[in-house]
Amino acid sequence: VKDKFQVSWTIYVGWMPWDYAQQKGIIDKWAKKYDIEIEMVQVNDYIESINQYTVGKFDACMMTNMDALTIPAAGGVDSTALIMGDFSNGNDGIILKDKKTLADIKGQNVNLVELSVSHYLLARALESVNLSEKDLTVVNTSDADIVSAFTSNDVTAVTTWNPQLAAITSAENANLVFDSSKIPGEIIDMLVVHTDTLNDNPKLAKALTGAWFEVMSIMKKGDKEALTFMAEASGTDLAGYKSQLNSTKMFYDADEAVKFANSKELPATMKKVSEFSFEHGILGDGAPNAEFIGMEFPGGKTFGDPKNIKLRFVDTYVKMAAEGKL
Amino acid sequence: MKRLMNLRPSKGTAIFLGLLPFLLVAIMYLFASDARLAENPNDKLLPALTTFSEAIDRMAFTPSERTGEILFVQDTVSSLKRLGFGVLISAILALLMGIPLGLIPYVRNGLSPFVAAFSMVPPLAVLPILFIVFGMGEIAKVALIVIGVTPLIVRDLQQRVSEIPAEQLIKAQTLGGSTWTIVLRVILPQMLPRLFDAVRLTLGTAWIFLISAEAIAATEGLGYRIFLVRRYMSMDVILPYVAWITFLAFLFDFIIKKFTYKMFPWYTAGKETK
Amino acid sequence: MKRLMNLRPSKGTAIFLGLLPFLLVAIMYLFASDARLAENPNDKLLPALTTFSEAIDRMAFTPSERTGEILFVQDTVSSLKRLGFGVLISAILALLMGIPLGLIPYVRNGLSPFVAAFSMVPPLAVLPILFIVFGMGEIAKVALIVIGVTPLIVRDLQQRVSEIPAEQLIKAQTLGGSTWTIVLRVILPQMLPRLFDAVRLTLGTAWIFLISAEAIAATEGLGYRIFLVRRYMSMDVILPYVAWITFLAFLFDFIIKKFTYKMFPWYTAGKETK
Amino acid sequence: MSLISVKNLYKEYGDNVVLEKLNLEIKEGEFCTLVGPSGCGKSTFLKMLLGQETPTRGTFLFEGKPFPKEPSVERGIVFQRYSVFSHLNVLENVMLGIELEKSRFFGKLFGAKRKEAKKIAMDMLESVGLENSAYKFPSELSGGMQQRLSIAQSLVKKPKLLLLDEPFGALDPGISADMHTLIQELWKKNNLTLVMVTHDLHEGFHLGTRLLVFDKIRHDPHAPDRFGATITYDIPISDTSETTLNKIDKSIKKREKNDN
Amino acid sequence: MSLISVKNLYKEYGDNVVLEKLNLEIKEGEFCTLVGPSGCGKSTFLKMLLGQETPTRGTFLFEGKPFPKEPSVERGIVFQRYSVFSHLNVLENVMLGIELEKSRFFGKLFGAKRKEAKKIAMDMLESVGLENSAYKFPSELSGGMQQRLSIAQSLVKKPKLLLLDEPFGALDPGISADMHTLIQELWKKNNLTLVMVTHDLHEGFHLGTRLLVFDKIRHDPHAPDRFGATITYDIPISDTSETTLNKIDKSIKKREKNDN
Ligand SMILES: Nc1ncnc2c1ncn2[C@@H]1O[C@H](COP(=O)(O)OP(=O)(O)OP(=O)(O)O)[C@@H](O)[C@H]1O
Ligand SMILES: Nc1ncnc2c1ncn2[C@@H]1O[C@H](COP(=O)(O)OP(=O)(O)OP(=O)(O)O)[C@@H](O)[C@H]1O
Ligand SMILES: [Mg+2]
Ligand SMILES: [Mg+2]
Repeated sequence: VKDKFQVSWTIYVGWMPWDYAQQKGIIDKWAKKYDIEIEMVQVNDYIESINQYTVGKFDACMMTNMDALTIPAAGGVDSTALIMGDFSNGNDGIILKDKKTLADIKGQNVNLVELSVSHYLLARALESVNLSEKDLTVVNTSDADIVSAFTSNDVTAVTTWNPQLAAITSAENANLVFDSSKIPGEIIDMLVVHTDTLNDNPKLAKALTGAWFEVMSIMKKGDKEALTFMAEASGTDLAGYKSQLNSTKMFYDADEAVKFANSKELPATMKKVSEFSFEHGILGDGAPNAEFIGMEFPGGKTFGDPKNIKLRFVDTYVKMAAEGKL
Repeated sequence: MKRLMNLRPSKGTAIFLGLLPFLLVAIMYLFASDARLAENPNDKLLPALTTFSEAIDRMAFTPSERTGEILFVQDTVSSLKRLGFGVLISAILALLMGIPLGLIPYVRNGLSPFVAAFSMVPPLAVLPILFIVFGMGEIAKVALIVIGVTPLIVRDLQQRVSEIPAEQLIKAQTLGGSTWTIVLRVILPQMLPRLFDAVRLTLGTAWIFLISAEAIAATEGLGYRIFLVRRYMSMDVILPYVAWITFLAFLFDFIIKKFTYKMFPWYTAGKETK
Repeated sequence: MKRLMNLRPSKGTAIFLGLLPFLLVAIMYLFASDARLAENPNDKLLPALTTFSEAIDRMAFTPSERTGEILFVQDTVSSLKRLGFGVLISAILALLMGIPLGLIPYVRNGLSPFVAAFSMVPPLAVLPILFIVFGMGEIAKVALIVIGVTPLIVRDLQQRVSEIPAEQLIKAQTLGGSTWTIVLRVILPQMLPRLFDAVRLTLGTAWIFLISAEAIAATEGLGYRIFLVRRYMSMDVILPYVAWITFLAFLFDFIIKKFTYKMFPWYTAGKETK
Repeated sequence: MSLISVKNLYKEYGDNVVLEKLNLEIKEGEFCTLVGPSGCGKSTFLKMLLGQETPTRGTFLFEGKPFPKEPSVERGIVFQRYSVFSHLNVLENVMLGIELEKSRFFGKLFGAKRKEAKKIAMDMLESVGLENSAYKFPSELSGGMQQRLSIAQSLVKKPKLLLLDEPFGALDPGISADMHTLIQELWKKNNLTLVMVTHDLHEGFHLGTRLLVFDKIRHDPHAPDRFGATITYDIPISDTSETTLNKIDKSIKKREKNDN
Repeated sequence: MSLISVKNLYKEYGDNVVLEKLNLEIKEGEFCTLVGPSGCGKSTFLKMLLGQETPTRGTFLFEGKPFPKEPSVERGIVFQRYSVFSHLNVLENVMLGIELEKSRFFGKLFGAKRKEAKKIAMDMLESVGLENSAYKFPSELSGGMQQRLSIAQSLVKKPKLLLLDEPFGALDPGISADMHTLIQELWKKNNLTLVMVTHDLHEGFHLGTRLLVFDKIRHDPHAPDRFGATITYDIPISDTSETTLNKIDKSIKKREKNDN
């Protein structure tokens, strides 16, 4: 049992509310209520943030469902997805230069962050046109440089997320040929906590969940000041931030979040993700098959090896928020 | 007709010649920018001068709505603090290691291969370990600079110490110096100006590491800002920041050089001047 | 009792002392790794030796299932090609610029301030412009190394050329040399060994830029692999790669040094040896 | 006709008058030694003879024509140090002068031409006594041998005028005596015109055919740079006696003490 | 009792025998000059006197006790160059010797003690004629002045034995004459024991009270390193004549030619 916690976050449209909550004292308010201290640490490098969580530097961390599986869970760190705050509904996309349809991607070099959700999105997109990764070449490109990379003549196809996606789409010869709204609910942005820490300190979960939905209610009202604050922190303006929100399905109400956590699509999605990860060799070197890492869902459902459960999805605290018990 | 190598421009010509390439680059920029903007008025790669002045006004003269601070000032102060601490710690560590490494055979034999090997490790490749050891706060950023820069300075100082003529060291011993007092009165004072030179020459590397560190974990700083707006390709912010960094680097180089000349007149007396 | 500075270890002691810190680090690693693995057997930060050997076997001795190639060899070859081309081009450019800058007053006055300013620009901050100019392929990676390293070598060579005693240049003129033949017969041959030295000393910087370039966009290479596997924190791959890079850097340093001594016996004769 | 004629020559650096009202005629075949207190402008005068510096005012003719404004093959030079090329061996150092002239583009000869140049250079090395060190690098030579090499380098160009700026100043006394013999032999054999600056008055007295003493005749204690040096003694060596030597010696020493 | 006694001393570097069967007694107050062909081991012998090197075999006593194995304050040294500290001015260079002794931890004196040290140093500077340059840095001094400074530095420690290794080898001839006068004055005034290596036989003959010549007596042309040098002449200067000088001169020159 401890009373000081560190949570790392990264600049991304669905996670900016955390910065607002921190800066405006909402986190502190909720932490005080439960008699603990919570520090939100901004880490610019998304992977570094997860890595540091995985090695135990942070108690909780923001990451996508796929990264939660392949980094902490595959690294043997038992983790729990405490809040699923949103899913990408167009926030990730594939852009071709000049060409107009997804099938034209065949034979091209595709610049993207390898082994990330972009890679997953590409794989899902290729399935839809009966192509596979063998039909093209993936070029690992850092997310920070992908916008400028697109301006280079060598680059004809990219897969990326927002805000880079929007910056690239604004170019004249850029055509968005596929985006995550075609696979809704598969790229989920979550708050992940070490399972041990969570079990020992339910207060932490309560405080974080409470703070999160307080900000959600502010955003739901479309509070201009709050949105401007988040926009500026992410390096853009109100209009830019709003357009990013438009392609993000935020669960402003706790009810929605509870529903999503209990949906039967969630295990199906995680199965796909697990298979993709296994095929790309990122489930861990010892993984004999895609079921190697077990996952647990609300209501006791599981996927994969039940003796090796490393990733848990819970609705306990979101439900408390929905019921106003926090 | 004189040989080309014997022709010397007059003072006025020299100044004009010195400015010429800067002017050419500026003109080239304006043309390229115009051409791109004519094709696509929203092009972000080479913004027009007016776009720059707007961005500069926003960053350097208007307080941020979010924090009420002037971002540009805040970024500069944070970065310079990190750079300053990093370089200071590196310099002190380098003195503490370089002098024994150069002077004392036992230390040299024991540590020299290790320092040489260590200086070849690319720090950017072992970032996760560094962040584990130093945390994600200010210390980590300073530490990255220290780890990147210290081995360079140490090796330079070690080399310089071992170049001190044996005659001087023997003379100092016949004057009654112990190893300690010889370090204090003979070696250290001769190494100080060399240290300043070494710091000056590694400042470029220090900047690279500072920018890298800020791109990974920071909430303000020159490197952070560039990293942040790079995702939107806001060249109207990036280019002035780059110009500012270049200017600062130039300034420090100049100040340290002047300071060294001023503080250690005997040091420059021994150097070739032309 | 002799002064510490006069004590010299025997040859055996010296070798032992030299190995000691490496041993200590290895032992420290083993303990730390053991401790972490005892807590979480899947911990990836400090893998056990067996995990390393598995990873090395997978990377260096088993052909990749996807491409049928040995990844480690492929990565090394790609990186060394880039590094080699980058350094080669830098060296040639530096010779072409450094000699006129040091020798010809008109060139010095015209370009010296520009080169000095240019050398202060952090290349990583102006990547977008580099991408436009050099594309995203191999050329861009080589170009990043060239841009990062050339100014350093140019400034060094310029300095060295201007340190050639005026007496030599005058003597050469009285022997009937033109500016061109003096460059060819007097300056260039004296600058070649210095060039090798400068290349050697900037190799560390070249590696940093290579790794950065490969982190930005690549499909193979040592830097690429490190950044790719960082996504799932495979320290069992990263650490051997880092060790390998360190070893290569060490090796090149050594080879270039030996080569310079061998090729230019007169060069080292003038230097202090101790 | 004189090889060099100097009339009413001034040399100033900004406000610093180094040489003033210099008048001098040097005929072909003369061996002039040049002494004077430190800083009086001896090297500056040599630089003007070489074309490295130009006079501020006055007539300054070489073979009746204005002095070439930059160093050229007619005038050879031997400095106190640094005038041999450390990256070339002894033979190559001497061959360089031939190669630079014969190969305008590469500055390097090949094949038969190279062989020929090598022969000339070897002969020259023999005449300065370096034939056994032809394949050594300068760093392997003693100071005296380096100076011999520098002389050989210059002589291979058969200059009309050979200038020497304290050529033996950095040598051990025993060795410089040998060098004196050598330079006198070479002067006679090659029919050279020589101008040699020296710090050592005895050297000036015993070498050469003519002694030139540079010194200030006017001196403003409050502005030491206001007046320049000029020629205070210009005597054929045959005329010299111990008393003259002592007189000159005293006047030079006095000036050097004052200046410190 | 002798200050230094050497009996049957050998010095070898690996297979290279540098000195062999050396026997020598030096009494307090002597002024020995040491000459010999280049590379015969003069500097090596001086290094042993200094404690920088140790003999391979033989008896080697200082005041009847074994020689200290590292440099110490009893034995001062003046090298040909590099033995003054370029970062200290002239006065500080001389004060350093006092400060290092009196301040065991900081090597620096403050307040009254510093004033006292300064006075001693100033007196010393006066006796070598540098009182007017006390606040100059060594780089501003001529070669001769630097050597005077180096001597002053050593003398302030009042060493029992002062060693000089070609102290005037790099100076202009005129200046080295002045230095000869100085060193003789200092020797007499301070009651020093002096051992001075020199390249210049004349210098060896006219300074000092005793001349030591080092040379090889056995020579194997196929293995030049096989035999070492020893003392071939050991004569009080009063005994010397021009003929002795010429004889020694010839023998040294011959050896140096052979070795090249
Ligand atoms: N390039 C220059 N610019 C300004 N002043 C100069 C320059 N070269 C020489 N001088 C000045 O001219 C004067 C004469 O210098 P020069 O070197 O000719 O003396 P010198 O007689 O050769 O002395 P030394 O015997 O010490 O070699 C000195 O006062 C020197 O400061
Ligand atoms: N540290 C050393 N290791 C091996 N050999 C050495 C060392 N020091 C000197 N020698 C050898 O000892 C011999 C004598 O050298 P030393 O310097 O004493 O000669 P020297 O008489 O002083 O000559 P010089 O007149 O040129 O100064 C030389 O053959 C030299 O190569
Ligand atoms: Mg001069
Ligand atoms: Mg010697």
